[in-house]
Amino acid sequence: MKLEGTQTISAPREGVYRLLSDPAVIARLLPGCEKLEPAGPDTYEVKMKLGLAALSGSYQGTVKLSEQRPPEHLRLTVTSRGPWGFADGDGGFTLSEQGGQTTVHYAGELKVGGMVASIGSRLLDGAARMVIAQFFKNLEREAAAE
Amino acid sequence: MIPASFEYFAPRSLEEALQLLAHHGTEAKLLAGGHSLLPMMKLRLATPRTLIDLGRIRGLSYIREDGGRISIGAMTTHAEVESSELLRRRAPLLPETAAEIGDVQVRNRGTLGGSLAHADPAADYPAALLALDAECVLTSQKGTRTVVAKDFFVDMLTTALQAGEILTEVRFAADSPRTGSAYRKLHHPASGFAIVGVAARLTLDATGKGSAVSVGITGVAPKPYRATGVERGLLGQTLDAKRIAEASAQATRGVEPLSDLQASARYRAAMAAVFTRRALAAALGRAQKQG
Amino acid sequence: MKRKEDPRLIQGLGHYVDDLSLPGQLYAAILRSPHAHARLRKIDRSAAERAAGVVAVITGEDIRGVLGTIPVAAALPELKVPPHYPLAIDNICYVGEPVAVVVADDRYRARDAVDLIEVDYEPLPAVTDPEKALEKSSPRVHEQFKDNQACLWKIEAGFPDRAFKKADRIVRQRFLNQRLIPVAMEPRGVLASYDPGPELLTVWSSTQIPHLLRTQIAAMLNVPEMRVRVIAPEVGGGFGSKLNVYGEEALVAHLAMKLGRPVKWMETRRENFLATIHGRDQIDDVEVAVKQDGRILALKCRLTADLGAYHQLLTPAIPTLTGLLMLGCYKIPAVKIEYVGVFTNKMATDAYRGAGRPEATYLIERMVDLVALELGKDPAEIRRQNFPKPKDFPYSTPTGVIYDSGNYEATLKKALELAGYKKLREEQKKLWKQGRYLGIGLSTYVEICAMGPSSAMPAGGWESGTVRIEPTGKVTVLTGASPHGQGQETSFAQVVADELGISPDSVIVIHGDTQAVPYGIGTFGSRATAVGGTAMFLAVQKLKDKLKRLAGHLLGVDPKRIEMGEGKLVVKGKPKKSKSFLEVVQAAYVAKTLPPNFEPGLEATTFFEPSNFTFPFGAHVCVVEVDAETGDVHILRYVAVDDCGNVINPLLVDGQVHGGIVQALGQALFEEAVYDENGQLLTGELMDYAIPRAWDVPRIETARTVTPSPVNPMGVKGVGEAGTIAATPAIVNAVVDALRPLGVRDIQMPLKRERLWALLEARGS
Amino acid sequence: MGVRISVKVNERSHTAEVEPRLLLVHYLRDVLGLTGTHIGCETSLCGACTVLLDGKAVKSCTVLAVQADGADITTIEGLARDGKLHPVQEGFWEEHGLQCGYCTPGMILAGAALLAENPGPSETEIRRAIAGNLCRCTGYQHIVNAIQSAARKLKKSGGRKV
Repeated sequence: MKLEGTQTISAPREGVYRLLSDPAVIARLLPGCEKLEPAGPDTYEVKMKLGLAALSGSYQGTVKLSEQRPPEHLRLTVTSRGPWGFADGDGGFTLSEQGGQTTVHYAGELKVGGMVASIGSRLLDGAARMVIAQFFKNLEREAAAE
Repeated sequence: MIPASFEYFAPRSLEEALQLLAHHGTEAKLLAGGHSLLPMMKLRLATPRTLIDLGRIRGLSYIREDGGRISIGAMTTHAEVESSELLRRRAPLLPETAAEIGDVQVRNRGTLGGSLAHADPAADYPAALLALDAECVLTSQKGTRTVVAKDFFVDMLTTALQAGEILTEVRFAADSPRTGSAYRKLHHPASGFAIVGVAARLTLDATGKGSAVSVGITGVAPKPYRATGVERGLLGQTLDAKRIAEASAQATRGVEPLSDLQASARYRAAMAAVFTRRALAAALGRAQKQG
Repeated sequence: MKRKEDPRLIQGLGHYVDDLSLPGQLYAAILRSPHAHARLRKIDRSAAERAAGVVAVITGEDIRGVLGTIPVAAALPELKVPPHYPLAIDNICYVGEPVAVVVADDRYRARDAVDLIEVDYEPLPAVTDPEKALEKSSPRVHEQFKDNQACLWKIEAGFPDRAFKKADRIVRQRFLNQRLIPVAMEPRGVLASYDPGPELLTVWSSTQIPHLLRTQIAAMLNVPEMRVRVIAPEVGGGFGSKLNVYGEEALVAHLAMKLGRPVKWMETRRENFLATIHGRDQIDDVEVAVKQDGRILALKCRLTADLGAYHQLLTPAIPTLTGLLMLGCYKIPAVKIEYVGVFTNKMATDAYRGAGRPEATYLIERMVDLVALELGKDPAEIRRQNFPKPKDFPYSTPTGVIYDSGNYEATLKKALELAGYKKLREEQKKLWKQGRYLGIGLSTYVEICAMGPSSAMPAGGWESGTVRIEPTGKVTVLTGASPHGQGQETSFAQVVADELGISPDSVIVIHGDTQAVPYGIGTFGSRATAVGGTAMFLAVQKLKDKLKRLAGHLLGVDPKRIEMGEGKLVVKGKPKKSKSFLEVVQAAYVAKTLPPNFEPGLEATTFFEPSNFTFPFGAHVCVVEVDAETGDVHILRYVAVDDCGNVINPLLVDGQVHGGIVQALGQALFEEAVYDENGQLLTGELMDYAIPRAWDVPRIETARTVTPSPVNPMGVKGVGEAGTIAATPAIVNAVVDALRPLGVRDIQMPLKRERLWALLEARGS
Repeated sequence: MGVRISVKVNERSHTAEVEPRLLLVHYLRDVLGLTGTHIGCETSLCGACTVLLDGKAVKSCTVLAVQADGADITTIEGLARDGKLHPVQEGFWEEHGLQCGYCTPGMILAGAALLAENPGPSETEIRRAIAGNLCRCTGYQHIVNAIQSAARKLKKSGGRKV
């Protein structure tokens, strides 16, 4: 499933970039992330609890940062697996600034497997949107708090 | 096919249920009819640690009218809504919608409150609740608060229910004279959920103009919504087929339709317009019949 | 006659596999891969082994060298056969492939422990598009093979290239026959028990082929076949999906032997979607050469079949049936078919109701309509013009089969009359003018039934039948056909009772137990009555001869003068001179006054080998209206005129036809197994995969013509698949016909609303 | 941790200690041995597990046994009374309303529940009423005929309570 979109954050680009590349912040951006620990260069192990009302589950996985070209581009690769299958996201973030605001363009792909893929397809579009919206909402909040 | 283990409570009173809910926090799920929750649990997409069964609490299942306001207890089944003489007379939109949910067996067990609290983006009831301008009564140990339907549905599978709250009742005004309503739905061929579901209610004034028009749409977006663009195009206007068709074109204004295997966003948008028109046309016919 | 099966089934007294329980029984649950293609790096089962109630956890390592591979019984040139283990050993090749089995003391705890197994997969690139899989750059499903081509099979006859040069027109079309999921209402299930005293392994399985299963799992388990008993109890539908040998059957049997306790496994619906065979999945690139007058001179087809990751029992053979039947009920003198089977990272395809023949009928019936469209002729006319005439039968086709008997024009005529074809066409013109989309679709089909002569069947094409008249005059019939819903307990009893002149209530039909019934082949390919029924019919004849001989002896007349009927054996022309049926039967057992050299007792077995397949045929007419706004298809009429030879029980035949048509309707309108490009099955439950419900289905109008088959003495042909074979193109032809004013010439199945809506919208409806 | 439940099934009372997650269908099949109720899916879509719970058709795979505490349940085994088949059972037999028989118990109970509420249903009403029960064999036509035939019989005999 392709994911692409643009979000505007009311903060300068350097700041947004710093947030997006800081593992401690990423842990707060990823919805449901409970734990994030280093596990190699630019790679982190994560524990997540993803909850959509009744549907909830614990995931473990990795977060990897790559293609880091401050302050304009970086790539985030998230893998996760749990009892209902796996969900792997991989996407590039491109940041541009205008009038003190940062536009974040993201483009990537989400691969899900197992139970989530075969029963969740009806809800997948909406769920992905929700997670992304949450991610950027958290980012906005972090930026505001800086 | 087998749910994971959980701790089970069957409180006998609402107070007891609220207490349990407060105590167990987010690890607990409420069990009403179980027709949203149990399938998810059997697939282990949901694995709540604690289940609080509301089925033993007396007094959560009722349909009554008081001074033009109708109130329905959260544990009222779809079948009870569907067959309620009171509702058929005073707010026929809701029974018409209930009749479109799932199948007979599902309607015999599924409840109004359970369905609303689950907030499936393709559930039928939310469209009707929006069109009825209903209020949801949320009860917690701190007391009750009411949330209008528009604010109750927050996002996909997400409602305004806060930790410790139980949806206990739904209220709305009974139809005033010269009111017509209809629910029209495009069924998902497998699950029966709404690919598009449109609930319309309109009231005509003495001159045949729309004095109140409301349209609730489900299935199209991550959460159900009021088609305000459509409503604005009809309010205060002399209603006829042509005007309804024009207004219905606004059915998805301001929303980004969902896309899945059965229906792309483009098709959903087009069907939202078609079914809005059909629902409104049927509602108009019914309102005129009363005139 | 009412069915003998029904009293138990309508009272909940039938026993399907999951209804059986044995003392000390354990339950198995299976962990399956969420990846379509991966290497198995490590499996940590320790937590599962420690879990409450768990008795054993096994993985591929435990069966390496212990259990044999899942068999494929199809001989094709250049067939590549990858080893297919009941549990994945090193590699995973499709989502749903079994990775580990947990055995516990109850099904809840077995299921719990599955979640505790940790598997480390190394995901590999997957390929799901068969055409991409044939490209050089494609990931290989099986590393040991140089490419993903599983097999190649060709037919060429009657100089097709020359015919194409002589053609006035060439009509081409690509058809996608989408992948389907059989969805028998009862999922698969296995219960196995080993008795170490007599060294007897008993396996209850929801199968269509108990005897073949016994032979195959004995081989997989490396135990002598006579130490294995397979029982097919009540089977809740098969549609080909249980015409197979599955890894779970061997695994559960193996576990029962290993653990010394009975083990049961029941498939969940999700597993049924992921890991029970799928059907169809062909791409057919077809071209036909036609003359201006409508005669079809030749057909060429390149058939690309997506076989999935492994072969199941008949996987690569199914498309060859498409090849054999591709010319349909038309006299097309030249043909060229090239079939390429392809491996992809999906579940295997295999025989699903019709097994290759629906695909053939679909493409030829769609093509004939396209020819009519191209030439501006009525599709009924093109059909008539190309039918072989009654005098042409038996008719040998260029694909090498001999149609036994037929009168195709008669069924078409009857169907058109019943439907009121002429009037419908007039109505259609009127509605088109009003912007409404009425369509009329025809399908004139022939199919290959009564599988079949052994020369054409991988494991023999005969069937066994035993008839035993008990000393009390009651009759036990044993049949190797193993029906599962088709009602042979009734129709066979009817035949035997008719032959013996007794009441059907006095006849019981036993099937599905390898210990009771002589070796048999099973129920599939509409063969139970024509082959299994014939075996039984011939066995009855042997007993009739014996009874007449004995009666003649008792009455002191030449046995040729004895007639049977109404519970008596009577001397011809002397109605008073008779012996009751029971008297003669008892005489055979008491054995005191037997003719010389007369073997006591009354039991006979026949193994019947048919000389040919049978070829039922018919004409279906479907009338639809397409909702111009939504693309919804409303079926207004459905008329089916079928000719399945002689009919034993009309109600049962109607039931088969109705069910078949509705399954075809499922394919035409709703059903589609969708895999994403990573090999995930997106339609993995009944929530997403629509099979027809009562309200999706029209009332079906049936009628028949009767052209007996010369292949067997009862003149029967078979009807189990006719509806499914015939109806898909009838419905699609109707919908395409409805949208003809928009210039539509083909629509890909399933005819989803959105697909039709897009056509309507694009052409400015 | 068990929960004590008491239910009446086919006129007989039962008491048992059950795990809260035990599904009603497993209680009926595995604990009481009433295997006439079948399981065909896990998403409440197929209806094979339909039973009557306090007279209403429900899918027993989507009800916890603990939810049925105190309830009166009828399964297919309890539909015939005093050795006499229920008219819907008779209808299925006479009209060839079944083939493999797997969906049949659920289908019959759905039909019986319909006729208890609506003794003279139209064909459309019948098809709507059994839309929650999937059958892969019959194409539904003979099932519809069976329910119609039962309705005619019931009308003649002046009705019968399920």
